[in-house]
Amino acid sequence: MDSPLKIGALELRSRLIVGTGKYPSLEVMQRAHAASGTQLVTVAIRRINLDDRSGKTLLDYLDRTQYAVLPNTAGCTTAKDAVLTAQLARELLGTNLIKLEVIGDAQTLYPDTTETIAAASELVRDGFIVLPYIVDDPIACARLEDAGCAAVMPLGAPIGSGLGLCNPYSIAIIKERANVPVIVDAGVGTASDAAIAMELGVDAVLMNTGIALARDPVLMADAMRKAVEAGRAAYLAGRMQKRPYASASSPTTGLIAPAVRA
Amino acid sequence: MDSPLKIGALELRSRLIVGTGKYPSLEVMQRAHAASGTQLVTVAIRRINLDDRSGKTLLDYLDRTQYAVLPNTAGCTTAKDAVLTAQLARELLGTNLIKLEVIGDAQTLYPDTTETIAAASELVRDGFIVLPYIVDDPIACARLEDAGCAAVMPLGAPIGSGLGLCNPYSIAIIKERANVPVIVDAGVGTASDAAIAMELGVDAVLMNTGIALARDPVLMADAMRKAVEAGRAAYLAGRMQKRPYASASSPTTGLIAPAVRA
Amino acid sequence: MDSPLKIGALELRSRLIVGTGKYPSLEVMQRAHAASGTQLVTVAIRRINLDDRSGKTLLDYLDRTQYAVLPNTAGCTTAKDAVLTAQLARELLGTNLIKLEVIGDAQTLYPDTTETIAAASELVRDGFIVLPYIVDDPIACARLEDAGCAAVMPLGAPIGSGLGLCNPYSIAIIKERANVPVIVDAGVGTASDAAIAMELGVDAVLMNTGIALARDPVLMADAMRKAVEAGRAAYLAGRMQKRPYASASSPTTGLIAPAVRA
Amino acid sequence: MDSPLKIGALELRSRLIVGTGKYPSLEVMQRAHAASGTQLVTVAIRRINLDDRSGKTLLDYLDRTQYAVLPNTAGCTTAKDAVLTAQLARELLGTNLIKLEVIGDAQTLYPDTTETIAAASELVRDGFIVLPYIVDDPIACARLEDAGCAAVMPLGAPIGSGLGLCNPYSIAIIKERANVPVIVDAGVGTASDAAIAMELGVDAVLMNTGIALARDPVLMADAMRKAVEAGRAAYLAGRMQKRPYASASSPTTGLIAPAVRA
Amino acid sequence: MKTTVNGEERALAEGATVASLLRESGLASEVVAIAVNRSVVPRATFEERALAEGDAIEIIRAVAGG
Amino acid sequence: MKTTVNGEERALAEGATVASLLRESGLASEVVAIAVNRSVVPRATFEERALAEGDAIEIIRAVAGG
Amino acid sequence: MKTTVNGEERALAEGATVASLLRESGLASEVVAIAVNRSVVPRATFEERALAEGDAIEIIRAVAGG
Amino acid sequence: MKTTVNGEERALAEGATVASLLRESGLASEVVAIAVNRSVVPRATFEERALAEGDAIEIIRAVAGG
Repeated sequence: MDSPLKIGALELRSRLIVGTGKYPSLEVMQRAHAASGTQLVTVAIRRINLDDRSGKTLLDYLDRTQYAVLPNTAGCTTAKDAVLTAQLARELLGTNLIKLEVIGDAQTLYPDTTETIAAASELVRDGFIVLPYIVDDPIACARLEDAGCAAVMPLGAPIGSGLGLCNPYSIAIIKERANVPVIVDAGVGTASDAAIAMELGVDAVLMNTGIALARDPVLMADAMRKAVEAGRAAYLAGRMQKRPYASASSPTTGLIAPAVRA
Repeated sequence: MDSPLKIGALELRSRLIVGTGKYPSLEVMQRAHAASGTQLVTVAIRRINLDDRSGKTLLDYLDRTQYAVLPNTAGCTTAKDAVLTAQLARELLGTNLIKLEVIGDAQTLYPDTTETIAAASELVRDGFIVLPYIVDDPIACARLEDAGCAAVMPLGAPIGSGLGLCNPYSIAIIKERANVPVIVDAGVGTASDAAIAMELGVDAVLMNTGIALARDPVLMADAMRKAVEAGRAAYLAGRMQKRPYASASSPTTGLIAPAVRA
Repeated sequence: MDSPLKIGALELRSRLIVGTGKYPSLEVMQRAHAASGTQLVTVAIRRINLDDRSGKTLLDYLDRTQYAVLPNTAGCTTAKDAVLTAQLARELLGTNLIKLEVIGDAQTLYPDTTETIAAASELVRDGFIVLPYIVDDPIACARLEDAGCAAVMPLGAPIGSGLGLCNPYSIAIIKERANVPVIVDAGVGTASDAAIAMELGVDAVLMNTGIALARDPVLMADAMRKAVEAGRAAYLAGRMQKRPYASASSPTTGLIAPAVRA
Repeated sequence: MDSPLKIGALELRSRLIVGTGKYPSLEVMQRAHAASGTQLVTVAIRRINLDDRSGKTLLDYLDRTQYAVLPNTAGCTTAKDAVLTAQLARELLGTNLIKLEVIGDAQTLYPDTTETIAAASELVRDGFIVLPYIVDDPIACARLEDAGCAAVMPLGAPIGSGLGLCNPYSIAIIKERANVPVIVDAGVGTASDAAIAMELGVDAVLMNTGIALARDPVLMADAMRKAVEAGRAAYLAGRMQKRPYASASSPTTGLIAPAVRA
Repeated sequence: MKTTVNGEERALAEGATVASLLRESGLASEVVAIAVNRSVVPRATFEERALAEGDAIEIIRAVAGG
Repeated sequence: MKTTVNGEERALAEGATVASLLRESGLASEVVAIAVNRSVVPRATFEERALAEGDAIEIIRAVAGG
Repeated sequence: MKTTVNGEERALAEGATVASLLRESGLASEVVAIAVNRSVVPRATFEERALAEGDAIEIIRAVAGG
Repeated sequence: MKTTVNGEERALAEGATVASLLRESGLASEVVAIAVNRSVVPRATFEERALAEGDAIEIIRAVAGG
């Protein structure tokens, strides 16, 4: 039996972390969350619209007895803003978990390494359990670990691109060298992408668009759950060695007498 | 709900077909079969060893009420020998299912296309339900379909190599053009390989070494079951479009006021 | 110094074989041929249009003192038609070289293995030097070698697709096992595709669309010439071993004293 | 005709920058440099060994009328040490060119982004023409460009690994967004790796181990020269569009009458 | 007095508090978090936390995101 | 009389049948299939199927394979 | 007499030969190759090679191709 | 007086200069660069640049590297 993934006080049996964005409806989101088997979902923090009196809000669709909430600092471009956003999230949601995102560029949504490290240090000092989104750079990940982050979350590909793991090699190096959990964040577009990530030995996968923008998000959530479990099991089972040549699955002796060529 | 895979009279809910070779023991094989959820397992046909009075045989470890048996013609190098082996298998096992293998070369174990087509035609005439192992060649697959085969089974990579799908492109073309089920046979080394195959839309995956030679075959069988289900579900769910650029999962407006740069 | 490639009586210093189809104009083709450094160019055989009295023909743009001509049987779907087309080509062009193509399917243009082997045997008996276009199947290539072909020409990807080598692994196996020259035919879309093919050790590359449909065919022909030479040289030079880890290019000792951290 | 690559006062017609490390001998290095056609070679800066009175030194093997010298700060782990090393190099070699390397980790030799940016800013202020080695991160590259670097040099793979471009996608994004030359530094193991890099549109490739540790470094240097030229030409020529399906290179009409099937 | 709420000017009565602002905005205090001049105001102190001329007030909530 | 069983020479008594061969080989008929001179002998006919001088007999069973 | 040339019906005068057909078609013999009823006619024999009622004649040339 | 040269202790005569150190080390000034206490000494000033008790001297050259 696999051991649960520990992040701060959380003990997660599901190694799939999912978002709440871009779903056709909050009802579909709710069913997709159930199908995914996730225990941790991300939310964003935004100004309330004072003119909009719409009744139900996102939190009405999140059963917090079932799902822990992971607020993010998406959209922030400086350490200062990310820190304030995290503090507001903590006050709002009563959690010290934070998915730290400090974006360096609005088009690629790649993180700004220097600002992310600065924000991480300050948030750790302030008592947060920090899960930073970061480029797939072993050094940046090591610096974030040194800063006291509870995990590192290198990107597999740009947010929302669905390109899969563009560089499995760098993710493997990061995992090999990390002393905190490694969570692949962003890039997963289909089930095999998630399986490939888990087979590298990473501890979990975080995704949003890959599920939310599938033609059938609920079915894709089920696919992602199975893919994460499959990749994890394959990693633990220890795959066969690759061989450059064929090797028969059936005995090579005891064949019937060959027909005599005319 | 996915419809079952129909091959001849069989209706398979599991899209994973597994072998019986190379396991550390028949007991492990039996547990791996159970973990895989398979409903169809392959066996080979060989001369009995007249000097060996060993008690239990392979069939004692196959509950045929649970698993349909798919005999193969592994090791045959001519249509004639493959046909006789198939006829012996039918008499022995009381099934007209046959996994047709006519090997062209003992080192690569690639099939001989011409001999395979000749054997398939004769076996179809003789009332067999023929599942031929074949190279990943859309024309060879079309000829086998014309010959009346119940499915085509292009190789993903050499038997026992565990290299995964060396050419997903050719498998996709084969599936797109086939009017019979397409089963990827050989090459799967780990869970993501199976998921990738199923995401291409193929109807099933057949494997042996990938499970039998894993460090923990039973756990790998579980991984393969989940991976095949995950890949199938992802195919049915319809994956998101890949994007060359990032696309935010969180709203891009409503951010808090940025800190004033000192 | 590399030895020339021998095919029948030909001794080719250039390992790039190019087509004559799809160019914006025959003048551009002529300049592209010169830029490519090729010594062997393919032509097709078609019925003459009795109503068309256009003056210059393809052959007016091929200096046969500079380029040997390799007629093809493109479009043929049976051994019979391919054989007659080859015989007409020989009579027309005074060469016993033939690029044998027997197409199995008009959409994929994949070859029909069984018909190709049959045609090859007959053409060899009839005194032709046969260069067959074939699927990337080591067994089909071995059968064609047994039939007496002067080379085998496995496809890298479908004709005109520009997808590059979809399965470098199968090409490598074919080269490793062949006793005649191996020429990658079809699929090359850009220079690196040609370099990758040559680095596998194959003896030459045949291409048409990759040059003819480039925005600047003459410049691309130059690129292909260099890429084929580069790939060949790299193969002969013996590449470095890949390493999972970094290895410094500069000395790791003799560094200046590190700054004292404040 | 391609325009030369301008870096500071340099105008380079060759887009291949090579190192001086790891060669079997300085004589072989000298011949490899000539074969590579390079105009810019890197050297390292180290303490002189006071006990060693060996006669000839590296610089005796570099004809500086033919090759510009690019000193590096290899081995430095802090901005401070990199800056001092650069200043010593400038005094020694009379050049304000510097290949900035600030290593984050001795095993992966990945750069430390934060320290590299700090060192770059100081060196630019001090009048250097700074070419920083950096991770394949568009944001880090943008920050270095903002700091006034003359080019950015993202890694293709770890130094000395020969793994090729592990993430062509990130290199493409970096090139698309950069306003200074982009030079792929590290990772090239064979000719096609260099061609692939240049086809992405990058301005040059820097390599050392791929040439120095080839079985025949001089021949590999020739291969690399041709590969860089081939990739550049292919980029400028504009490759054909990839097609999912085949497209005939020969006319599809005017075929001879098909043989009548018996 | 003049203040800024979520980036827009807003005139508040003298003596306004965070709690009074929420009430007049029709917002339940448990679905929002508040920062005044970039420091977070604990929910427990909404009633007593007085607002002053020129205060920059942020009222945020949780929304769908990844 | 001389026969070949699974590729090895085997002398059988006159009047030997497939069934007698199996009995003397200690093989249960339901775990094997038989071909004589490359044609399959249906299990139902093992008793009556006589063997003759020079017959090439194959006795096969199912084994582990992929 | 009726013949087929490149798949189209063509009436030729009695005594027509491959050479006469080429002349009346305005084709130089060295730029084409000829098959009659699926066998190749050597160029050297174009003059003497008589054509007959019902002959299927193919006249081909080299064109651009890959 | 005590100094450190390339990390090793080295006793130098009073009045030693960078130039004298190079001479006694048998080094030609044009193949090296020098830093004293982490600041670079221009080659033109080697003669007049006096060394002092406790100076940390780096003498570097170019070597093969990538």
